[in-house]
Amino acid sequence: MLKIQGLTKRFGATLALSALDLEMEEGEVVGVIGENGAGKSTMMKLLSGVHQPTEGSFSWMEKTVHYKNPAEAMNEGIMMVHQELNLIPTLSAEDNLFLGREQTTFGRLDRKSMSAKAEALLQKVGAQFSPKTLCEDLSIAEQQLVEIARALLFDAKLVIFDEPTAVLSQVETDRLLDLIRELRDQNVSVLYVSHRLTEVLQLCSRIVVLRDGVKVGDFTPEGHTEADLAALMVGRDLKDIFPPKPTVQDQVVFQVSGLESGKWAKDVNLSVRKGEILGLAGLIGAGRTESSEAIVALRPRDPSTRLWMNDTPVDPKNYQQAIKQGLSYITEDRKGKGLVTSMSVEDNIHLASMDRTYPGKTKREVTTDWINKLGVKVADPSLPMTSLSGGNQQKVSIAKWLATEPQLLILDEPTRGVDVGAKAEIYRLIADLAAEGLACIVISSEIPELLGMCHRVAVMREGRIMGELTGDELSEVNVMKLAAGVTA
Amino acid sequence: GSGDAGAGKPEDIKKPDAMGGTPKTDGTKPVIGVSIPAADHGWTAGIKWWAEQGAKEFTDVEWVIQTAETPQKQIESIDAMMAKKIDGLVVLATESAALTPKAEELHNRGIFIVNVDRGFLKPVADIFVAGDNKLFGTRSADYIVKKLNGKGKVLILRGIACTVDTDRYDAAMEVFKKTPGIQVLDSQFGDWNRQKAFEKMQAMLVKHKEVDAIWAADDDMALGAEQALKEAGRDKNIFILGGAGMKDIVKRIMDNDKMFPADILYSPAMIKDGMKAMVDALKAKKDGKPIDKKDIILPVDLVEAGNAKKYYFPDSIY
Amino acid sequence: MKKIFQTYGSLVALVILLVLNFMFMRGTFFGPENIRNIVTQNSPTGIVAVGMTLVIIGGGIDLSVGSMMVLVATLGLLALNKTGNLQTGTLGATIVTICHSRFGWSFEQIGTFIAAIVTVAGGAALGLVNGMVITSGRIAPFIVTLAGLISYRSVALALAEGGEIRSSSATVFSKIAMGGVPIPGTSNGAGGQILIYWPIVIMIVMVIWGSFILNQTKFGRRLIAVGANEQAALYSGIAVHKVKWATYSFLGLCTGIAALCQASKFNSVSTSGLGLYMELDAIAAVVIGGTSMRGGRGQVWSTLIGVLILGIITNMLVLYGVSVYWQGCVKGAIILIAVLIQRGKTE
Amino acid sequence: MKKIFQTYGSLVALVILLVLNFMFMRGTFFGPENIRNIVTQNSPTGIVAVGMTLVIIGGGIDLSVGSMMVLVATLGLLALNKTGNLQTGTLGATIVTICHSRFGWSFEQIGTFIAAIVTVAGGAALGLVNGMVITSGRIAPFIVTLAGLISYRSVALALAEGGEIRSSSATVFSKIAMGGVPIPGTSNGAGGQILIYWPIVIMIVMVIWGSFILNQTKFGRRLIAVGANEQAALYSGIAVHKVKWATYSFLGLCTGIAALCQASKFNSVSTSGLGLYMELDAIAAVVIGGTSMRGGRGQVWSTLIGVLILGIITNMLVLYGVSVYWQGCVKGAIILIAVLIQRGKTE
Ligand SMILES: Nc1ncnc2c1ncn2[C@@H]1O[C@H](COP(=O)(O)OP(=O)(O)OP(=O)(O)O)[C@@H](O)[C@H]1O
Ligand SMILES: Nc1ncnc2c1ncn2[C@@H]1O[C@H](COP(=O)(O)OP(=O)(O)OP(=O)(O)O)[C@@H](O)[C@H]1O
Ligand SMILES: [Mg+2]
Ligand SMILES: [Mg+2]
Repeated sequence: MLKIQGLTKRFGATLALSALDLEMEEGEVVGVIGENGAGKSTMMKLLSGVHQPTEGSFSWMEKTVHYKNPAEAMNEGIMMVHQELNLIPTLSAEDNLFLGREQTTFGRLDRKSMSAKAEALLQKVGAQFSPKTLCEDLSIAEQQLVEIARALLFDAKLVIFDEPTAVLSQVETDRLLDLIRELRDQNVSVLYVSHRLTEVLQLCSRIVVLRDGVKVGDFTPEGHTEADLAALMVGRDLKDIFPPKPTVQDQVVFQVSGLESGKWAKDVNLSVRKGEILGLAGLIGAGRTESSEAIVALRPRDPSTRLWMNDTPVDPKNYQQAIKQGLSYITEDRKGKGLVTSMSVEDNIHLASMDRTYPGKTKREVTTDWINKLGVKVADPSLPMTSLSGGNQQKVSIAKWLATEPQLLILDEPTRGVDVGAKAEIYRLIADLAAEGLACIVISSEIPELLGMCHRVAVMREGRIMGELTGDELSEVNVMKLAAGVTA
Repeated sequence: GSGDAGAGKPEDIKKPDAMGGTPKTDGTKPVIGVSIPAADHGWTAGIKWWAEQGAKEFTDVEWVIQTAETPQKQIESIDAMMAKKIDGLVVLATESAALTPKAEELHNRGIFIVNVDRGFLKPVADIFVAGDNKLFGTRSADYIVKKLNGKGKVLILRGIACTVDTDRYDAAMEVFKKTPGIQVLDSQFGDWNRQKAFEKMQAMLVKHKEVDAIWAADDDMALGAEQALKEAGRDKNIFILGGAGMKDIVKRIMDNDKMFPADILYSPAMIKDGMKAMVDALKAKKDGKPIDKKDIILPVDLVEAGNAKKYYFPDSIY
Repeated sequence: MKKIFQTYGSLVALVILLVLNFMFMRGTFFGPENIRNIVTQNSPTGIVAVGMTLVIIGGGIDLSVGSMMVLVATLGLLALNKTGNLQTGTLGATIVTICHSRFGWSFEQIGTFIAAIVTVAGGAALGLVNGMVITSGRIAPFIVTLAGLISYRSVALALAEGGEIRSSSATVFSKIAMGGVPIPGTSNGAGGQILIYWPIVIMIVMVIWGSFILNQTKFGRRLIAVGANEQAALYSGIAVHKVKWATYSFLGLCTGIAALCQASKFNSVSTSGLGLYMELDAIAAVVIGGTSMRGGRGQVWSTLIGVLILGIITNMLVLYGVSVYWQGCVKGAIILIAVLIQRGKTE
Repeated sequence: MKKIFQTYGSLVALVILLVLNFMFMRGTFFGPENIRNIVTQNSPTGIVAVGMTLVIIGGGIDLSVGSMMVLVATLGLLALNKTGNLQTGTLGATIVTICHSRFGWSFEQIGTFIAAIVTVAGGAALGLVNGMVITSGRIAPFIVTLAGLISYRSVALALAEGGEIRSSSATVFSKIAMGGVPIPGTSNGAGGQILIYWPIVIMIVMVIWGSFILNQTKFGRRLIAVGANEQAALYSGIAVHKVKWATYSFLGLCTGIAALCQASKFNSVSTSGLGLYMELDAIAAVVIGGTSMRGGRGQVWSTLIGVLILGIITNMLVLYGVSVYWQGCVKGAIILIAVLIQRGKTE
């Protein structure tokens, strides 16, 4: 079906993909893994006509093809779900599904027939919302479901998924994996990119590993473990992914009681001690993001809400005040809200703490300190953020907030879209920070990482805290029960 | 242009029309619209000011004064005046051809029209207060030729390409071309604007080292030209002829300023003349006398030191 | 509630204006002729604003419409005036003569027809040029059309050698703007019925057409996509360039039609005055109608309301006798208030 | 190579223009007086464009600068003319009298001083108003400042009754624009040396100040962040509103300074003509300089080059004797070419 020969792509000086050879049969599901910046997305974008190869070529259905744009690839049955969301916020879910491939009768949109198809398809991927909802009113996860449905809309022969599950919770992920198996049974080929190695092992009939643009492995999953894959990706052995949990001190750093914010936070009570890592679990749409934003005054909260920092009542009116009082929040939307990608690494690190002065140190020295402390891999701090991989970008956002000298750090999905190697580093970093006395709240949709990292896990559902788990109670089953609202 | 032809049986102006206008019974004042170009440079600002003076002076009438940047806007404001049920219209057209169809429409409804300065293409005005921009051009060029004794180099500052400008410019050029000793070195648009005229004149002065006279299409630009001459240190042995009778210029003519030996009168007070004609017509009608519909020819006089005093209005804004 | 304001905000603003007029002006404002006049005067702006709505929804802007208008109107009138004067023996002359003798068309009719074609097609062509420079030069639309704003009028000036071009057609050409459908039961001053002039009819047709394009066709979906997120549109297999070409070209077409109406109404073209500030009026109308300058969101019908609001304001300022000096101030304030109302920012 | 073009593209365009002039015009163009003229004429635009650069980098735009200019200049001159005429016994009169007797300032000097303060502070205040309406009304800058464009001039017209305001100061006030630093070794026609007028000096100071703000201060970083990604700026704890207020206010300040230069130069203000189209010139200069209309990226010094390019074009059109009718066309084309060069799109 698909035969790739010597496919190479350069972006200026970067060699993103180097002489890749690969063959794929009908109905095969091939997993592609690799570190951030290994060239996975580049490879997929070449196949789907977004980029054109610098060298090499590939043939599709027995004929060599050179796609100039995505439209040409689509016409020949190659569909791609991109890593970044690519929906039109001002159009409804169903309009987005059919975008570029609208059905018309006599030049007029055939809404009825499109609606019917959209409804069926969205149900199939497990969407709970109406197809008429505007995409801007959907959560990130819901939007991802629309993206997935879009790839399934027409009879594609090859479907490329680039990290489709990064923003999905367990339930939705499982449903997607089932869908992909269904596709396989219909003889559709699938390329599947993910940082979640468990999924890859479960799903794929073959696994390809990329490192620095070069294929370093191509094998069937039998007899391989996650640790093997990780080692192969990173090029060295990863021992314990999770560092030992630091000791919690007595001092309660942060406390909130009766947090109310619209329909997204209802009577939320939380407290974190010095050196403690509190996990916040929940299904997608549980209101964890909104609660956090309400705490730091990025979103209005009800005046009845009461907050304490170190037993002193505080009431930040805006984010600037909250920051001064030692609160900080790292957003889940790194690209959209977290970083100014066109600015340099250095500027981004200082962006939230420009009022701070560092006697006896230059700005550049401070920057270098942070880069060393967090292990950001960047040649020159004056390079723009766009030249960094996802994991390194995340480290920069953490540095940005550490530079404000916070007492409480809220991390929203800190490992989303980050490769295993970088994940391990981020876990270690959070543990180190806690050990230094920082109070942390970690929001994550990956339950294992909460279990591995946190002293305590609070579970949210529909804007409420359903319960808190510590010690022996910390298990995937218990978290899921609370998150799903199973009371028994 | 001719303002009037056959349209003037007294019944015609026996108002009101089918716009549903109530006849003005005794005691209520007639409503008269005054439609003029927007004050986008000194002269048009002068028009506006004189219109207000007229409104203050002729109190027997309720005046509705409106300005407009473009023919389109002028028609809009005339239509709005119609909704206000005006009994007559004094109009100085932004562009005469463009306003002709609208004037014709009003005329057909029997609205009494006084057309000021720029004549319509069809005989639809009842009274025409005629300006003559071609004469403006001819007179000013004639003066320059005479003053230079038929020999010299001239720079030209035009306004914005529109009929007023082309009329003045073409007429002046005709005179200059007829005189072999006169050399027109260059001509540029100064947009009726002092700043723009200044900039264009600076550039022209760099290019042309010997200049004897400057012809400017109006006094605003003449002042811009003067500024450029001063800054270049070339304000000797040269004179500027502008036009329109701006008070500063007239004053300097009175004071025997070498830079401004003369000016061509084209006074914005003409709008007040038009309003007066309208008032007289209304009065005649009320008294049952025949209306004097003779066109008024506006003076396009040459202002010189000798007669300047007559044309000096220190209180005018222009 | 907020949603309603956002969707129908411009309508609310319009209704408030109308109610104000009803309370203070009654018959003077609401006379059929005054209403007709407001609509007629603003129909060229309306026609241009339909195209402008699509361009702005597509994430662009066009500052060149006013200058484009004067250029294509000039071309149209030159063609009209030429028709009677063609050198015998040339192809054009032959065609004209054939039309004349075979179909019994008068030279004036043929000229008017040719002028209409030249003006409208010229607009579409210039619009296409704008679109192509924007896409292939990858220059911001603001700059490309700013260059157009400066250039197009200059070409018109050069063609007309300054000043003004008058149409050589005595009656036929002006019928385009001055003919129309009579409204039953009304009477104008000159003994006939009040006409709904063709430009009004054309504007309504264009609004319906524009709305249809935007809401009922593939092209409309794609346009919204391009305006909201150009990259996503590209990834969805949309030929972004072509969508832009078509949109600017459509705006050019609208501009051409509006130019024809204007030239016909004045039976002449003033190269310095025609279309001046048209771009600002059209853009203001689009925004007052609630279309976002950021692209991806908007409606054509609400632009029509924006046009009417602007027209009514101008009319009101005259009716209420606001001093001409202060009119600009009042107008600016009302524009802001209208935009605020349509945002539903009533908290 | 491409990088160089992108960074220094505007400089390349400028050099090309200069070389062209050198080849064809030599002394005429390169005479110290012509160069000085070009720079002087464009210094008000340059001063405004410095502020406009910051506003555009911050993701905004301001169409109101031309009208704001005429308004604050009018206010300044009114204040100047009033100073001599104050009613005795009022506070103002007392202060003026004290300054007069204690410091030996002439009434003319005091008036000039007051006029300068009023004009510049007025500009900053109006800019702040723009900024506050934009942020608290959450209305697109294009619309808010369009309303300003319409309103501000209207207020000036009303204050001056549509005409011109002449300064009552015979010599002192005009020194602001007509005084300056003599260039050694030159001579003007009147026997003195050619002066580098104060507006040129002020423009250079403003460019340096603007560059400093943009590149060397916290505020500059924040401004770039706001322009590049407003959400991210908000989520980084930047007080986005305040950044915008400061930026529009700074532009207002620049506009006030430019207004002062203009009013002083002509020792009068023509309310109908001053500042007309200033917004388009300033924006064009910013973009030709290579600052992106999308915000988050740009330089102040390259805007200065944009201003010079525009000024040189206008000057060249006269020197080369380009037909007056075609000048607009040539200017439009050169703007496009300059933008293309600075994009490095020479492939
Ligand atoms: N448009 C581009 N311009 C320049 N460099 C690019 C571009 N796209 C990708 N790169 C570079 O190419 C390399 C491979 O990037 P790619 O996006 O393919 O990585 P990836 O394997 O998908 O990583 P991730 O897991 O973070 O998604 C990286 O160094 C990246 O910075
Ligand atoms: N601007 C908004 N308008 C309407 N609904 C919103 C908006 N923002 C969020 N919501 C809704 O609020 C709920 C909670 O949002 P969100 O999905 O961010 O929660 P979360 O628990 O943070 O989930 P995640 O796992 O994605 O972090 C969802 O139902 C979402 O659709
Ligand atoms: Mg990727
Ligand atoms: Mg969330």
